[in-house]
Amino acid sequence: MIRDDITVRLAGESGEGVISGGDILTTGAARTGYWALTFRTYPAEIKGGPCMYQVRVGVNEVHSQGNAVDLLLCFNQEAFDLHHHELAPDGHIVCDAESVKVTPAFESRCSEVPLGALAQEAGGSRRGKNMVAVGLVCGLLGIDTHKIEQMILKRYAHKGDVGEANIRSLLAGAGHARSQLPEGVHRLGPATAQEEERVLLSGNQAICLGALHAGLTYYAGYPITPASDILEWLAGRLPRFGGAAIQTEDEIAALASVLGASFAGKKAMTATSGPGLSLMAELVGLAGMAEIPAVIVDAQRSGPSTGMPTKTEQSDLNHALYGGHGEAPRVVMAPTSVADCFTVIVESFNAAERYQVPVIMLSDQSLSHRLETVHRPDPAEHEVVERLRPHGTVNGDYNRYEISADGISAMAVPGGGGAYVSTGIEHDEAGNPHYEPELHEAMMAKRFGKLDPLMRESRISFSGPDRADVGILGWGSTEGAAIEAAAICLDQGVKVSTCYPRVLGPLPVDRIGRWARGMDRIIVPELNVTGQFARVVRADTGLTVDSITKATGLPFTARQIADYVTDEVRPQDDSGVWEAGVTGEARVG
Amino acid sequence: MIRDDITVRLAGESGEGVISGGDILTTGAARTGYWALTFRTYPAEIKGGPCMYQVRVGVNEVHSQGNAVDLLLCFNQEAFDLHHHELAPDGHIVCDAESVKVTPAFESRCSEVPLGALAQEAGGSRRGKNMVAVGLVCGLLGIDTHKIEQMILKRYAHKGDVGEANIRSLLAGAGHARSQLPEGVHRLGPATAQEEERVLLSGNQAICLGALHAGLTYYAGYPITPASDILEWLAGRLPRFGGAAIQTEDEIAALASVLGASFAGKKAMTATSGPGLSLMAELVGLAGMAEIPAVIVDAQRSGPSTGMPTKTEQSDLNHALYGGHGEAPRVVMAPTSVADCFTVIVESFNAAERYQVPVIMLSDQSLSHRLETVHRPDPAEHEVVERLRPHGTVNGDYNRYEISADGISAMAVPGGGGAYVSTGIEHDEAGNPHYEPELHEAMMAKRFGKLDPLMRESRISFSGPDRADVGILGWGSTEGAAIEAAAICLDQGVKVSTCYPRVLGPLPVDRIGRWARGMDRIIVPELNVTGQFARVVRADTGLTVDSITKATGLPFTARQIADYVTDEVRPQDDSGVWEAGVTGEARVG
Amino acid sequence: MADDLKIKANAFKSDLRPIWCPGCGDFGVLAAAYRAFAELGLDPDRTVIVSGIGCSSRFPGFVTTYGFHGVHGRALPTAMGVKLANPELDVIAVGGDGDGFAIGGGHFPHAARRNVDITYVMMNNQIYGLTKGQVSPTSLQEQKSPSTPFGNVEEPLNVLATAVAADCSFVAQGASFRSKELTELIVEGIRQPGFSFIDAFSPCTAFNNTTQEWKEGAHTLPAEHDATDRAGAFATALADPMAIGIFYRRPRPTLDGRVLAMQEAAEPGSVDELLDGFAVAEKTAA
Amino acid sequence: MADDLKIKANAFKSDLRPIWCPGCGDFGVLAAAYRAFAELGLDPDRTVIVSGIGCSSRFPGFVTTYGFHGVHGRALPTAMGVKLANPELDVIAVGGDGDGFAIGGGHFPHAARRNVDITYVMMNNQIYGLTKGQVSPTSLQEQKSPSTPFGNVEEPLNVLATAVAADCSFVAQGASFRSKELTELIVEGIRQPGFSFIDAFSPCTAFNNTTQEWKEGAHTLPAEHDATDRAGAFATALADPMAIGIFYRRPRPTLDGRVLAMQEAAEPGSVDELLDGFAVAEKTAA
Ligand SMILES: Cc1ncc(C[n+]2csc(CCOP(=O)(O)OP(=O)(O)O)c2C)c(N)n1
Ligand SMILES: Cc1ncc(C[n+]2csc(CCOP(=O)(O)OP(=O)(O)O)c2C)c(N)n1
Ligand code: SF4
Ligand code: SF4
Ligand SMILES: [Mg+2]
Ligand SMILES: [Mg+2]
Repeated sequence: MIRDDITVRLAGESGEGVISGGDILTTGAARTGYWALTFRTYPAEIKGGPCMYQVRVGVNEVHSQGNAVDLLLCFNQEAFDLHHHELAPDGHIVCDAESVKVTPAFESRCSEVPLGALAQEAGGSRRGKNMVAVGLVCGLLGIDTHKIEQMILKRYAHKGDVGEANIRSLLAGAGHARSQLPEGVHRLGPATAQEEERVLLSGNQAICLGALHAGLTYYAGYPITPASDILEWLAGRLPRFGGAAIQTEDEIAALASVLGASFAGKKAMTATSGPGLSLMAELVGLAGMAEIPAVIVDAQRSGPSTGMPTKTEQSDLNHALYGGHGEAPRVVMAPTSVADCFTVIVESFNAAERYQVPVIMLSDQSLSHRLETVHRPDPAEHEVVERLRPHGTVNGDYNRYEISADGISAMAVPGGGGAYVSTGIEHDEAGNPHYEPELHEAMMAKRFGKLDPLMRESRISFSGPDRADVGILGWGSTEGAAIEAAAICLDQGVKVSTCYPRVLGPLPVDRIGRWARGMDRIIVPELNVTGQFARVVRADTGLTVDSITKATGLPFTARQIADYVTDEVRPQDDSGVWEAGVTGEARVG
Repeated sequence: MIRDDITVRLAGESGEGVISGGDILTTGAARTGYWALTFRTYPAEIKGGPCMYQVRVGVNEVHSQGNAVDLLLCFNQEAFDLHHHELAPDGHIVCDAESVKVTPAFESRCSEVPLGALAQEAGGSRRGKNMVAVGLVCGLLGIDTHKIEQMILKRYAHKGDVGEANIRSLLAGAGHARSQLPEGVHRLGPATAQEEERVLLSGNQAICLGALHAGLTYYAGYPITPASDILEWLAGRLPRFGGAAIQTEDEIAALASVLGASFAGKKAMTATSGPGLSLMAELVGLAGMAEIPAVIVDAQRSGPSTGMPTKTEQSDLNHALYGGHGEAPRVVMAPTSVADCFTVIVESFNAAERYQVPVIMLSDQSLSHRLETVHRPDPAEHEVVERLRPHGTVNGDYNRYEISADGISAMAVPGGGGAYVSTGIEHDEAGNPHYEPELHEAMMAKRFGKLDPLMRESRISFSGPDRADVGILGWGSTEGAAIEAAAICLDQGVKVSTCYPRVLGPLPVDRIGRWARGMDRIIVPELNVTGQFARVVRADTGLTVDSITKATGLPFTARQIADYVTDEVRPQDDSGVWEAGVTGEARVG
Repeated sequence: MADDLKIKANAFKSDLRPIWCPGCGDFGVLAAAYRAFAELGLDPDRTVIVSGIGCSSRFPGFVTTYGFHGVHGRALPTAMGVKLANPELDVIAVGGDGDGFAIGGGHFPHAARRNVDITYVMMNNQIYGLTKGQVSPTSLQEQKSPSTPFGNVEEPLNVLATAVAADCSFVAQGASFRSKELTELIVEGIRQPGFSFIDAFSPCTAFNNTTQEWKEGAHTLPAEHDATDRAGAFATALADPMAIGIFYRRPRPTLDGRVLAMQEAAEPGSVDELLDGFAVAEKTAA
Repeated sequence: MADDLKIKANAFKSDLRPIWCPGCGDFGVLAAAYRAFAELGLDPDRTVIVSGIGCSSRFPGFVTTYGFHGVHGRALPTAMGVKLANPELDVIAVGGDGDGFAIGGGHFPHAARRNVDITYVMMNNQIYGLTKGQVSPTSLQEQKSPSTPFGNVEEPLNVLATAVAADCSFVAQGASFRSKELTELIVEGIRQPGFSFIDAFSPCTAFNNTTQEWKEGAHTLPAEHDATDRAGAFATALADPMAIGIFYRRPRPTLDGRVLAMQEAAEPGSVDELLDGFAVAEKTAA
């Protein structure tokens, strides 16, 4: 059957070339004009251990990692054992003939190919197994190998005839697939013409590029999975933008130095994951109190504590919104896709600079590390905001913390006149310590009130009809699966709409409330145990929502969300009345 | 007029003996058989600066600091300027004749007394001013000075005739009051007979005593206002209990060492204020994940950031409940009075040990530092719980993190057999790192599920009728003012009940819900800006509540709460219908 | 001090009255700083004083330059951020011994080995002043304090030895009550590119009044002391802990200088050009 | 190694297979630790190994003693809590150079000056192994790594010099590939009451494979080295950073010993008696 999109999974042992094979397949497919979106898991071992690389390849844009595996490539027995149960009912398995013994029930859907032997024969080395595998995939799906050959040549340009050997392995795989493998396996439709330029990016790369566009020149961070590559990528590029990326001794030093740099007039950022964000709690409060712009990216991973550091989760929302003693304003944002990472990081810098607050942007492991073909972002379309600076030269009477009508006070920068003391102690308009009750109340009102416009203006993406059976209200990386779930539900006669606010704190309650009026029932899917966003929605909007949580360390599939909607939420009669209640938690495996 | 209770305020410059005078007056009144409750503010200066000491003295128990000042003693002009507007309409001012110029409007309610001259004459030194002041208060209110004389003699036993001189100043003040001052000033009724023993304690002292009773033997902390005196007090006493109090290099080290000590089998605690609690976020998560009992006292102060460190606020609730990345179980408790500090710290240790979780106990500056006469706690009445240990000797097959029916697993202690690795990484029952999706979900369920009994059984105090016009649902140190507010409201025909759960996380939602059914309207008063507890209540119970917030750095008075009830909440007609809505925020000056 | 210098020094004095106790050593350090700033002709608009929390950390408020009064213990990384953001600024970090070597102690060796061009003046009173007198990492063993009623069980940290161990490029000791020397040390510290550390004895009259004792004990470092010898500086820090002067001095490339060089060596970049590197396909005609 | 000792050493080996890469130095340190524990006859039930986070911090899982695998950088204060809670336990802290001197660096000097009786074995690979190869505080200047593509701008921290500056009571250096010496150093460190620090070279074959270089550079500390001389130890730490042996050794009273003494000197207390001190009035007849 010719399909619009196909989910391929390569599985084997680290060191067998699974990851590089997956990367080549993904990039090759993308260069050939397909849309791609990847999904990986990581072994617990430092080196070695089982690994897998999944890529969903589509004729049109794809928004999630796919529901089940259409084509599974197993390099060894463990790979077969671990992954075969995720095969789609009409999926197919290709496994290494030399090492895998297939369970009888799967024999009919499985082809055995001597990967090593083919590689040896074609390329002169068994190590070319992964190229054979990529070739097999291309042959089965009908992906032209031309672009892949170019890539291989380029990659091994300086390595003698390694490139040529790899190409021979690739073509051997492709040829084998065409000549030896069953016809019944799904094929991809032809790649369509591209109306726009596309790029293949990871979420973290999109964050870096957006940050550079927004004007980032100071980055400080401490390595942590899955945020380390932000530090690493920027370390190589920031000097080219007159900036610097510093690896500090810990996350506290990272944020402290970011605040220092921002105070001194630079756009500054740090990135971390949960444990680092926990350590930053005190300084986030200082940024809120002293009104210092700062951007903090949190690539969430599975917690709590050290937890499962290579797995994904959306469980830092509570801390982002409420972490830290006392009450300090902050903005919390969440991008929903790789393309959105670019947009939201620019919006994060804009909010930080406009409102002079710390902005915490919540990505997660699956989003930060997945590769996705996206329309090439056009920087010119993303407006960049600068902080309010005092007009002209300042002398004498400058009030750094002036209680202005909109709560935003001009921020002088060293070297520009208007010397003042930035401080985390309660202060008067000039910045001098003061503890008068009325002053404290006025300053608290100023610091929170200045965010009001954001509450009204922040971006929300809606999909689906204004009146629907079910509204999916979500945040972050689940949007793709939610949109695809809506399509699945519609096929089954259930109308589903989605609403994804990009700013989670302060939440745009009025607009969410208006949208909610058109929904018969609202569900909030998220990757955690306690239903954090659902609680926020209940507290802030008073809406009654169902919380659907999943905390396995893996992202939702569209099918999981759709199943919940059709099984649990679908109206059983026409009364249109739903059972009210604030509970209604569900756990999705 | 003879009154049941009178609020006295001494105000002057630090160094003038205001604080020691206040202490003597409070202790003296308490020893004489009255009930006392104090309230202080602190100057911003390290030494010097204006200070004040307020004590409410009652014939019967008093629950809050008093609504307005009945008797104000001003040592200097600044004291008069700062405090006279807080005088009750029928209150009286005594001020130093030599230094204060009274505003005409207050002349009729003011007596001028040459404090320094009287002290010089009676005791031979103007420094005895504060004793004269104490004497004046006793004379005016009718407090017998006998016990105070004993105290003074004892305090200055080794200082030659300083004691005698001070007593002469005291008596000169008392005599002056009786002979020279107006008759119209309120007097206190006679002290009643005591049916029980009483002690005069601060909140922090009650916490220390309770902790010792609960079995504390390891304390670690880093100095911070208003928690430092817990470290200081325990440093002098713990060695007598076979324990130790260690001053660590920061709050992170404090909690890390507490977890180490608890792992090794001791009951362990740290105390801090907001900034320190922020820094502990990561380790609270470790304690939750590795299931290590620990008690963390947070004496809240006015935030955010350094904020107003000597002022009070209830603004760390969000962080206590939700601070830290990922989702780690914890228990959050709040005592409501000095006597309750003793009870709740014992309950905190009990919960920590029973459920093997970190417990955060939220006191605040006003509660931690106020002195209060309380019924002498009887340790025998406060049950002490020990953690579940493996039965007998353990060999081989010990599973530290066994998924038992109630989620509680026996905890082995070094030296007792059953060696295992305590870890913040996701783990199997034996404690070995494991990242399987199903295991993670099972362990998350275990760690949260084990707290279910606490949700059902935790203590709540109720006052007032089961059916009332208004229910006050509050937490922590506002209970005294709320109970007194209820009495004020009843005088005006509004029935008010109060509900104060001691455990705020997990919240006893069912019992609060049942109580709420009897209330026509519910208000949630708290000392912060964003209405933290009100949001928790909305999210967890679905109730519609009014949030009343105050964030001036000062505690509520009963009158402020009562005014809100009678002005804003009292039903205007008999329909019994209240406007629904989740907003309804109010700010009380 | 020349009258002219006095006027210039006065220009660094802000309107805020220090909240310190009478006799507090921090007054002396402040005065020396005013004079040093004047002597160096610092531009208040291009000078930033960064501090943590403590009595001594209130310092920035009393100076007319820019100030950053952050949180407890984080002055050094904050100051690094300021300096890297704008290397033309003169950046001075100040604070107490608790701020610097208890909660903030983890940042010190890294500021030193990075050699970021800031000057760090630590007002050492061997006590926590602001929180009313608990021992600090520099307090004496056996010292009694509210938190050590039976005497301090810990050995004090030798901050000079620690600084030399971290290869701090400038290590000096001054005293609030030896104003001229302290002024000179601050001048020298600021002048020297790289991370300069000045441990300034600054007695806390309220909770650890060592004024008399320290005045008697303090003395100028012998002229023959060789400040270029790291091992020798360490030995002196152990043997002569009350000496006033420059213990160690080793100018070397600064972090900000290295970063500037890196920026200058790099080709200017653009987001568009970086995006090119991720392009998977150009627009194709339909 | 005698057969008997081998059996005893094996008894410390847990069922968990180390997840380390082939050739990782940590295997050697682990093996030396097994032998040292056996030689000392440690009781697994009374021994606790505390670690932070990193490849090396996985160590406790591979030993049959009690273990505490905490969070990144906090092994030392955690170990202090364990030891003070039960001074009869043998407490060993382990971890990496990042864990110990980057995020955890603030705790080191205090553990040292308190002289809590624990032994700290730091597996120094001059790199962040677990996070895949970024520089650590001990990495060389100019070193290229994923986070320093233009070369490391920071000077490495000399951890031995730092330990001597903190007056650490036992400072030694060993190497994963010099097993006998490392075993002896661990034995000596555990034997000496007080805080013992052992810097163990332990190459990261995956991200900073210095195995060959270090094997060549490492050599035994000259016999004439005087480990009782603090200033001399410092000088040697600077001059001979690849030497294997005990650099410094100064036994002195331990924190746990002092605390025990304090407890013994104190009168036993009761809550009731303490409450008496707060009594304001006895029951009076009505
Ligand atoms: C995170 C945090 N912990 C504790 C405190 C309380 N605190 C304020 S200043 C200080 C120490 C003061 O000592 P030092 O740094 O030596 O300064 P000094 O007052 O002696 O000048 C402490 C513990 C705080 N503000 N923040
Ligand atoms: C608070 C926090 N920040 C960052 C990390 C990520 N992290 C884990 S281990 C590590 C450093 C590893 O280096 P090292 O301590 O030298 O140990 P090695 O792996 O080299 O043995 C880092 C940065 C973390 N787990 N927690
Ligand atoms: S408490 Fe000590 S350090 Fe603080 S201002 Fe007073 S004298 Fe100075
Ligand atoms: S990454 Fe390096 S330190 Fe970690 S296990 Fe592998 S070789 Fe050892
Ligand atoms: Mg100090
Ligand atoms: Mg390392």
